[in-house]
Amino acid sequence: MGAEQLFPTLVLVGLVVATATALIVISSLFGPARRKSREKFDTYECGVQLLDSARRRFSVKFYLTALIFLLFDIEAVFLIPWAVIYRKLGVLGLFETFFFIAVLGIGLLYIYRRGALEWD
Amino acid sequence: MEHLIAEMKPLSPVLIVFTGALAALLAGVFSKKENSYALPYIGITTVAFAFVALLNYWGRGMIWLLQGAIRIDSFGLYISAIILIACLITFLASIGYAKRLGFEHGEYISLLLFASGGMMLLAMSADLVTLFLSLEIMSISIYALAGMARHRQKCNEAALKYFILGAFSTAFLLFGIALIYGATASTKIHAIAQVQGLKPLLVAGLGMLIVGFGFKVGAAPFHVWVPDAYEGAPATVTGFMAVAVKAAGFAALLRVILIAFPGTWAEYWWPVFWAVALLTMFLGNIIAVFQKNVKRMLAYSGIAHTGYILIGLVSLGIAGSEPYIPGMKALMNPIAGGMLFYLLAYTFMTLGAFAVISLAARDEDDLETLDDFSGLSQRKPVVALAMAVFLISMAGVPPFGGFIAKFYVFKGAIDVQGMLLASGVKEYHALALAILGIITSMFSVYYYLRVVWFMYFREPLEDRPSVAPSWGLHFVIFASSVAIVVLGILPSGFFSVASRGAEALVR
Amino acid sequence: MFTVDNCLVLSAVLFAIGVFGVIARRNLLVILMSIEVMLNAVNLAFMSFARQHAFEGGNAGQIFVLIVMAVAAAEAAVGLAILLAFFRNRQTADADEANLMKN
Amino acid sequence: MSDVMFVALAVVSTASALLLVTRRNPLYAALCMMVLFGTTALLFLKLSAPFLAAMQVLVYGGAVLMLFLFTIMLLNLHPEELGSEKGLTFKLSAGILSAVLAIFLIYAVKFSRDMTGGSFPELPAGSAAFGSAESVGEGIFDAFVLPFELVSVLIVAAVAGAIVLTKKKL
Repeated sequence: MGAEQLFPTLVLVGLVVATATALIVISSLFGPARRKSREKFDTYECGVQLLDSARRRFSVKFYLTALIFLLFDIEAVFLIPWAVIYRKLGVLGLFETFFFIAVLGIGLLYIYRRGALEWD
Repeated sequence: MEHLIAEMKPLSPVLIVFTGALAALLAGVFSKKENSYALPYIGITTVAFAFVALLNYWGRGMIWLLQGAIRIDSFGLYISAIILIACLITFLASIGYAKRLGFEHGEYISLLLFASGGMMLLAMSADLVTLFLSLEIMSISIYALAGMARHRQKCNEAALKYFILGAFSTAFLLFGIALIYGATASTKIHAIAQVQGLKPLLVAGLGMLIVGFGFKVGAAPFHVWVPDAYEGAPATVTGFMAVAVKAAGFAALLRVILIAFPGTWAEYWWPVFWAVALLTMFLGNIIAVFQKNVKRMLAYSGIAHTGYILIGLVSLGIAGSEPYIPGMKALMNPIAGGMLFYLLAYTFMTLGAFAVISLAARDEDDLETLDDFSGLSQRKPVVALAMAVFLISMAGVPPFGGFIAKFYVFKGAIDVQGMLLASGVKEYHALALAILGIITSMFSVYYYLRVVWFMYFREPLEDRPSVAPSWGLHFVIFASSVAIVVLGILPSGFFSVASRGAEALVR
Repeated sequence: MFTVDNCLVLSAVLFAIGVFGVIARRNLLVILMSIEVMLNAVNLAFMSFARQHAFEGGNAGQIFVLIVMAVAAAEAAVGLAILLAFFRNRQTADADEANLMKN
Repeated sequence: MSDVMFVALAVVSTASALLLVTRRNPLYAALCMMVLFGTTALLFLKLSAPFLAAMQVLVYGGAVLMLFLFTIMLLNLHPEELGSEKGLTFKLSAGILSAVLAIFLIYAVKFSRDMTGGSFPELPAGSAAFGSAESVGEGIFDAFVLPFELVSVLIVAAVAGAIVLTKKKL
């Protein structure tokens, strides 16, 4: 499958981008003129006061979750080539893949016991 | 399936190490906290088993595995043995140390084993894909290990600097591999040698490869990460980093350079290494003179040692580029053997010295400033004596292993020079490098002996409470100093083993 | 235009831009991203060579690309972890603040 | 058509890489990185490797970019906390250095025209496709079994290292 066969998709993407851009441009050209006031840029335009800044440091737990996602992401990437030809590979391929998953499974077990899956 | 198992059998040392790493990881999270003192013993057992499996394949010739991805030969086994020894010494030395710095957990043991397994594979791989991947297993584990004592700012910094420059150099190495693959349509190291002709792509690839490996072994001008990473990392990790990473890096460098770019190719790479070796020796030795911190001083001296080992590579290159001179080829094996002997002697000296450094001076810090060392002979006479042995050996003073190692390396260069002159080639590069190497090692005597002087002729300072070292640390210091003495007095047996190891690369 | 050497030139240019980012910037996050740019450039070079050698040497090039992706992900994970540990103790993401060991 | 597309992709990827290394705010740099990874995926498509293009999006766009964005959010630096930048002379010399590197590499490529010149070889239509998941899988499970297994070891080592460095309570 070459890029040329994806030309229709490219046309579609182009159309979508063009439509979106056109809508924004047209509405800003013909819409009512916007007044630039401080309220307009507030988080809540209706006037509710902010309790705190949105710029707060997130907990490192998010990072640990992302890390676990990484584990499975790489697993998926390397299992796809196996999955499309597993019939041809037979038992040997199954064996090799089993080892691959087993090692990553030990990694998951480690993460679980370390408590990185618990939120508090 | 039997076929695959049979193929994997010669790889058992590496597989044992990786299995041990996974076991330590699980043992760390499944055991109670008060039992964590037992974790280093998992590592020690693993290394012992791997060593037995390794000896099983010594002297069995070359074994090709997995369609040429791995070549188990005497060279790979020799380097693997050095790495396992380094790993074992590190485990023993960290028995009390890890608890004091607060990283007595399964991950520490596990990452050390992962790194060792990666290094062993690196020394055995005959395919650039395997080589790169095992290099990365090693590097990523060591990045994390360098930052192990995560509450210490210096340790964070060490890991950060090591990581940024390490990843940077990996990218260079990778681009080099890409260019070599592009020029030869193969990633097999032995197939690359078959490609005839000088191709700009191949030259550029070789250049990038040298940059990448230069970073890993800490050769100037790619040494900038070494001082900070060595000083900031915990002392046991520093010792492991200094010895094992260097041995594995040299193994990969030697294998790629000598097998993929042999013969007349050497004309292109030896001048590069000549300049690198010279710069490395001078920078390392001269900057080391001005260091007040012994750990940092040892980092610069480690750079200098890289320079001495590179002398061997330059001699090999000069010898290889003049293959028509009779007798030149016969010189190559002793030179490579000398390099391997140097790596062995360096292992014991450096790990021993870092084991001494890991004795506490103050609560959490290592024994690292010169003041910490003053009067050590009164406080701990045996330790001070061992440290003196390590330092004098590093300075290359007889009768210790370091002297013999330097002797073999310099002798190789001078032999090559003699052979060149005997056949009428009037070029003095090898001789110049040997003489400059000897001159720079004169500088090194000063800064090594200064520490000895502090230990023996200074009064101990107040308020330096010392922690009683563990039995493991005592054992390491004792065994390393004995090994250094034995290497210095009876080198011939070890040298013949090292030459056997070098046979796989140059006959 | 769409030739092997032009693909390689593009990859070389991207690599050099990554090198510039690592050397010239002080923000650690940007430095790590620049390293990713370098690895990305290497992947492009591998892919061009793999396409050029489509009929020889097996599929080593494409597999190398896949492996570099895995390595890049692993490197990013450890690198960012080191950065977080550094930040926790220092409250900065400035590379030049890492200077405790300067003499 | 093919050439136009290539030039467009080359321009976009170079521009996004340049923007990446010059943005002060890491969040904008991460967005530039997303564009760069996307164009690289499209280049992979043009190089007849749809499988790797998909994996590029999955790994870089999924895992790596997300890790970076999470870290940026974790640190959440105020503009005044971004730290200072290096001086102009330093940047200029870094620029010259990397330009020299680029010229060296381009020189090596252009002087190997016997190997790299010309267009890519035609791929036979219909047969076992060059860049398909099948062909990559056949490569992995033939000569590259060991690297395949090693990837799992690498990922576990990386995860262990990352957790030990970041987790608050061990």
